[in-house]
Amino acid sequence: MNFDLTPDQKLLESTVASFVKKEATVSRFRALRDDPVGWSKSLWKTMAELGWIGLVFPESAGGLGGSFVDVAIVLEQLGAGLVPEPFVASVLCAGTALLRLGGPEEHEAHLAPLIAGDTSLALAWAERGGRYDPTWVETTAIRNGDEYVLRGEKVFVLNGHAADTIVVSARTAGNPGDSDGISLFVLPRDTAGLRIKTIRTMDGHKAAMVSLDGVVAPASMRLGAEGAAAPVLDEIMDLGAAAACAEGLGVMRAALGMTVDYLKTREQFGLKIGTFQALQHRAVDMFVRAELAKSTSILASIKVADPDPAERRSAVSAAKVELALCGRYVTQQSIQLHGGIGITDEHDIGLYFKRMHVLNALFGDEEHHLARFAAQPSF
Amino acid sequence: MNFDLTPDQKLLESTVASFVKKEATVSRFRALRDDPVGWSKSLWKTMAELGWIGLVFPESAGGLGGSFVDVAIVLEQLGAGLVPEPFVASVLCAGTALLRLGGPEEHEAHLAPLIAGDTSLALAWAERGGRYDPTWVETTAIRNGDEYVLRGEKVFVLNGHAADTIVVSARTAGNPGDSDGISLFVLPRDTAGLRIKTIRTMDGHKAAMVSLDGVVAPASMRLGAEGAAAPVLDEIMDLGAAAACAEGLGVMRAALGMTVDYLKTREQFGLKIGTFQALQHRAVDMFVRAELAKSTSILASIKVADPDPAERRSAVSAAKVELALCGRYVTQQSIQLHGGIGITDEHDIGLYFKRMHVLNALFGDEEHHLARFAAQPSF
Amino acid sequence: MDLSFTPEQIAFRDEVRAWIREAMPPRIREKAAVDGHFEHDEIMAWHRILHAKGWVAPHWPAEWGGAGLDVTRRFILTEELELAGAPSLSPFGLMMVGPLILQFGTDAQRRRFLPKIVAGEEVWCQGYSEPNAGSDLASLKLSADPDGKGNYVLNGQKTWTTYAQYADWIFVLARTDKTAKKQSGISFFLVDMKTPGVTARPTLTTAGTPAFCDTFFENVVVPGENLVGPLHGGWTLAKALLGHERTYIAAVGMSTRVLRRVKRIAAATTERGVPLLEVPAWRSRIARLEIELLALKMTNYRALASAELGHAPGPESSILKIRGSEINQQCYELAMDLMGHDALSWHNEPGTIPEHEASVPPQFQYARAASIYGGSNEIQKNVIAKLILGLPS
Amino acid sequence: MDLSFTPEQIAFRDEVRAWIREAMPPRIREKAAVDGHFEHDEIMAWHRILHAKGWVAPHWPAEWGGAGLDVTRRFILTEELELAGAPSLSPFGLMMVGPLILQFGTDAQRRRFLPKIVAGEEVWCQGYSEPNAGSDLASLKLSADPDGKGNYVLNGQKTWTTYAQYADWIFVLARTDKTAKKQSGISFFLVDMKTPGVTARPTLTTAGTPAFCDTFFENVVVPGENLVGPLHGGWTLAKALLGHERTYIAAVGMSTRVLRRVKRIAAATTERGVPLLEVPAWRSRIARLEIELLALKMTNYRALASAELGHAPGPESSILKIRGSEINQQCYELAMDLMGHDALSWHNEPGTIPEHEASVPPQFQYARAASIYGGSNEIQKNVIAKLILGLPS
Repeated sequence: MNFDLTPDQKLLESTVASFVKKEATVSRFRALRDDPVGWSKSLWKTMAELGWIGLVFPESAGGLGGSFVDVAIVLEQLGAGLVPEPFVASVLCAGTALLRLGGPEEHEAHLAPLIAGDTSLALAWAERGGRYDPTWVETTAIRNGDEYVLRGEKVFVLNGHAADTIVVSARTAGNPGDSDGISLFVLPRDTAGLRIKTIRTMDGHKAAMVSLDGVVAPASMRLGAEGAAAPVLDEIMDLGAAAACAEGLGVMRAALGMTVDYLKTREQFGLKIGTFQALQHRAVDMFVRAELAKSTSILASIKVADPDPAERRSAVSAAKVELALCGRYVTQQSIQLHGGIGITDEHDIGLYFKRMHVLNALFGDEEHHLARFAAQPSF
Repeated sequence: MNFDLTPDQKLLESTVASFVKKEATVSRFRALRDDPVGWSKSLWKTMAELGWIGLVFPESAGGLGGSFVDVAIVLEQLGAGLVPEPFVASVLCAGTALLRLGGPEEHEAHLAPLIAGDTSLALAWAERGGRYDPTWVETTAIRNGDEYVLRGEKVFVLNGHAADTIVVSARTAGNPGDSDGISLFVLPRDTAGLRIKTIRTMDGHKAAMVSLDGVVAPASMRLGAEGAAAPVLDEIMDLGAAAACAEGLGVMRAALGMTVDYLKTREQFGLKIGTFQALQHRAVDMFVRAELAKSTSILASIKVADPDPAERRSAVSAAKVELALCGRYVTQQSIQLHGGIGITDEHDIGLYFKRMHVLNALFGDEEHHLARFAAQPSF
Repeated sequence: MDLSFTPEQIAFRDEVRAWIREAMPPRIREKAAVDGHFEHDEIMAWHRILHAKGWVAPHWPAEWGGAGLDVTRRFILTEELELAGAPSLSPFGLMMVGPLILQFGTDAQRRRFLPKIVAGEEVWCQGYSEPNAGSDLASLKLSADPDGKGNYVLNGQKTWTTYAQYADWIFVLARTDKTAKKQSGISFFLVDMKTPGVTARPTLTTAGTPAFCDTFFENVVVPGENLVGPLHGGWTLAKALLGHERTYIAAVGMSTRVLRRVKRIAAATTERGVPLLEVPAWRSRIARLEIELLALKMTNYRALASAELGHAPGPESSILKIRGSEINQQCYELAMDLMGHDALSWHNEPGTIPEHEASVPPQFQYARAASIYGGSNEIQKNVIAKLILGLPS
Repeated sequence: MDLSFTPEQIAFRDEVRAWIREAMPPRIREKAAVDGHFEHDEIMAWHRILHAKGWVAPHWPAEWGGAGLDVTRRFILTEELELAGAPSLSPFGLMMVGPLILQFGTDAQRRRFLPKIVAGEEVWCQGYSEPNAGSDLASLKLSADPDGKGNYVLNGQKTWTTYAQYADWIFVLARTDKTAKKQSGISFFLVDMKTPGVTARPTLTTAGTPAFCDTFFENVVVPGENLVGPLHGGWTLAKALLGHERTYIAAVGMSTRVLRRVKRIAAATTERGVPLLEVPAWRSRIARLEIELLALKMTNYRALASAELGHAPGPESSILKIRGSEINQQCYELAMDLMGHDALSWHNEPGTIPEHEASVPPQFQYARAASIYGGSNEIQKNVIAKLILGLPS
């Protein structure tokens, strides 16, 4: 048992941390909130050059063959800096779909330019009626000779507004909620009938609502065997949830740090407010919560790669529940302890509160993962 | 809208309060913990003479025709003094059953001596498999001419160990869980085949496990029409729950008062510990909780007499949930703020903690009433 | 004890309901139905409608434009307005400076200011907090120095001056004696926002709207007649507000409305085809919050009934602010959680998410302010610890 | 990062399990299966069995009877013992005074005391707290005055001296210099409980059992050789304990065992014929607690792994006491709630309620002590605020 990072991982951590501090600051993010894309293509390229985008892909696909633990290290730092570049959407969501279900040709076509930082991707899996269940696919893909015709609506597609290519789930058989019968299709953003509407999200990011209005996709755009994508989507949900936990750690750490600093400097009644015991204990409760979430996040980042899906689900769901419990508490109390300025847009602490709420919702909220945890055989 | 007590009610309140302070003290209760009965027959007689036992019964049955609000006033004071006399078991449980389902003959035979303080009663409704559901009756009463033969087991019968007469629920038709088919039988404690085993309960009271081992009961011992007792049992559950809320208020008030006093006198680090802000805020949270529980308890004590069962259930269930939330918090924190002495049997605060836990469990716990609240048409 | 309204009170409630249905303009009604965000002009339009009915200042004496209603009717009116989702009127004139002018002002001040507050002709804002005087309000530094001509000259800055960008007047606490102990050297002034040297700079909130301003005072000349109450006696006025009956701060009607939306959202949102309202975990969570709100509502009734009988605000009223803000936050949080992905939507065009959900995300954000403004919950607890529990300091 | 045990560690775990199965006497095994309450003689019997195996003091150096195990194996051993429900050994000799004698004692003291602790031949108790020195331990008043013959004479009272009624020896903090600042005038003594003037009076706990005593000292003569560490330097010893690796205080194994019982109770308890384990509300509550326990367990592993690498206890270890006690309390509370009426049963004869439930009510009561003893959770938070977060005082 060993929780220490390897020397390489420590180097990675400090590299990302100093990069975020210098080149991906919160004030940069603030400016990007008004940008139609909301993130920077040149910074994305730099991240690629530093090797972070290719980190988790196997060498056979042009990556560095790193582990999810390595990714979690990157994500924690990105979370602390509120970095909006589409890492999760491109690498963990669409990237994993392409990696697992695509062949060398798809890897070459889509992963290579991604790893080079020349493109970004998105995965459109969520539908209005399905909440956090990726098998609730009402979108249909009806086969017609060598082509499919896709019709349906996808909601809250992370990076859908900017992605060069969108991987879309559609039902080639069965009914919403069935595991069997879901296929993934790789659609360039300019595909006819693919309508992408950019929306704003609470955390200052952008995303897209995507309609498929009779999109014609040649069978070659289907990833893997027909109707067999559900297990990969299930894995992607766990990767996304584990990523949210890692990023959430960074958010909590930053929010706690800012709050403790504020307690040390803000004066009222002639005293630093950090001398007031009720506020001290609140800060301690925040600290305790952040440490607990760190523990389960570590567990998730190791177990998300477990070959046994039940082990993977159990650990990730536990971590996502703990993230919700802890992240919510830490960021709410951050606002409260900042007082009035915590409610202003000009102070950063509110941005962390918002980002944490989004991370709680993405890839399944507390109730979703609580039920899922209790449904695993180990419970 | 008016929450003030009437002058009569104020008088009642101060009478009970000063009685408890003088004659029904916590140290008297301490001594009774080792007594096989656990309460005092002479004090019971005095309570009767003061009119409290007959308070809620109609004048036609020899009572004073008071309201449940009057009863709640008495119970709050009894709760504050941890008075163990069997008021709820005799008056609200068995008493209500006899009042509602019995005729003038039963009233004369059983309620008159009760109101005089010469007897005490019990109602055996709970069964092991039924949790808090009074319709879960596995005990059978099989009719045989003019008699019934009763067989079954009743658990945790409040005052069952001391009651002169026990009212027992048994099934004359149907299956456990059915509302129809439940009848009540009035059994003197020396009835052949009625086995009463005294047990200790956590709060220092006694109760009984009761077996009916082929008890022969003449049909005249059945209360009311055959199989029709369920609505009265449902009402009794609400009376019991509302009583627990009222008594719980007294428990909370006393525990809060003792704790605040302790904070004002105990010194550590050269200061009264009540100067420490974290403990001050804890005490405030306790105070807030106690006030909230008081509000819903008032609601329950008024609505428990509502002719519409759904209104009654909704208000009582809300109050019982709030009691659980608040009573638990208040008494747990009472122990915590007392520190080490809170864990000793010689300090009273632990007795309040225990009594509160018992009140939370009696007549349905938090989960039971939460589900019941959400099942009412008004939800 | 009696929980029921009298027949007369019930008749009054029905009258209020009927009137609201009729009097509310379509545009406001549409927004009210989905708890939309009201713009300042909409709020003032509603103010004038209420004023025409005589209900804009129900707690004021009739001679100054009050409705001549007793405490319970006032409460019924307030609750019905909240339940109907009517715009919340700006409290600074009606609830704050107005009552203070009534209690401490001169007749001339009353005649000058009160009618215009009631009529909605002059809008007020509050100048209490400063960047370094938040919870510790008495450490405020805005200075008011006599100019020898009967005026005072104000210099300094106020913060969290909500809606100052729309206000005609501001009431401020200012330091008139720098040598006295901090509570003792403060005075209460009324300042015309058009006076040269007053600048209000709106601040964006986390909800994405400019709810409050930083307001700067640079050599602002205020005539002596605009001093309310005694010179150096402003702290008494600041404290007096706390002694008023303030059952409205529990925001029971508002939270009731949000909880109604919570149920609507829970009924309309499905997971694998099942409405969340039927899923036990969500159902319990809603039930628990409804019970907590009921406890608050009953506590509010207790405070109200106590005020009705002429008692001073009792211990129950001190907890209304704490629980009111907590429950309001929990209601919005529950609504957000039920909404799932929809909760992520932020100021998008109509139709992006269902209309009954659209206002939830910004309101969820702004709800965090409820436990901070008007004396943070921590300050409230300090007060209860000291004044009610008598704990030593 | 690596969460898995090595094959050698797994083999060790299997060895421990097999040994426990074999070595545990039937009477203890029966109680362990239902988490029964162990009497002092049963605890000591188990102490001797562990001693015979060489596992009684796993964290001691081998030359003094330790097991020569590394941190992880020690943890595995502790966890397996807890999971098996084995009696908890008295910590006062093995965990507290033993390590202090090792670190601060003379060779003579080590030789005199350590072997008898390991062998279970001498039972120890702790004399720290006094009636007026609880959270504020340094204000203790038990006096130790030199008699001029090389002895010290002790007068005063200690409280919460757990199991003093069975103890042969007590270690005490006593005041040797009344003029010094309060932490500076304290010394650490070992006192034979048979010394004239020592009286232990057992106190009943709320669990209904006499877990601790008030211990009185009346002119108790203690030879100078029983002073450990420097005169007036006792506070250093008191603090030293906190610096030791204390992953056991999270009581993860114990709470895991209780949660296992929770599930057993939930499966065996029905409502309208349905086991509570299948009822969503209960199932979620159990799941949530299991996740919270998992978070604690992982945090404990982090502390352990850190100790294994020779790091000083990190920030993660400081939260073990707080969360460990809270989760333990929640586990018992959940068990009680699931039990329904059965939870009311109090020290009744066997068979009154199911055997797997019988010990829950008193343990639920005693669990309240976990957030109080060993430095209350409030004191722990003061420490974290100051030492880890660096908040000003």
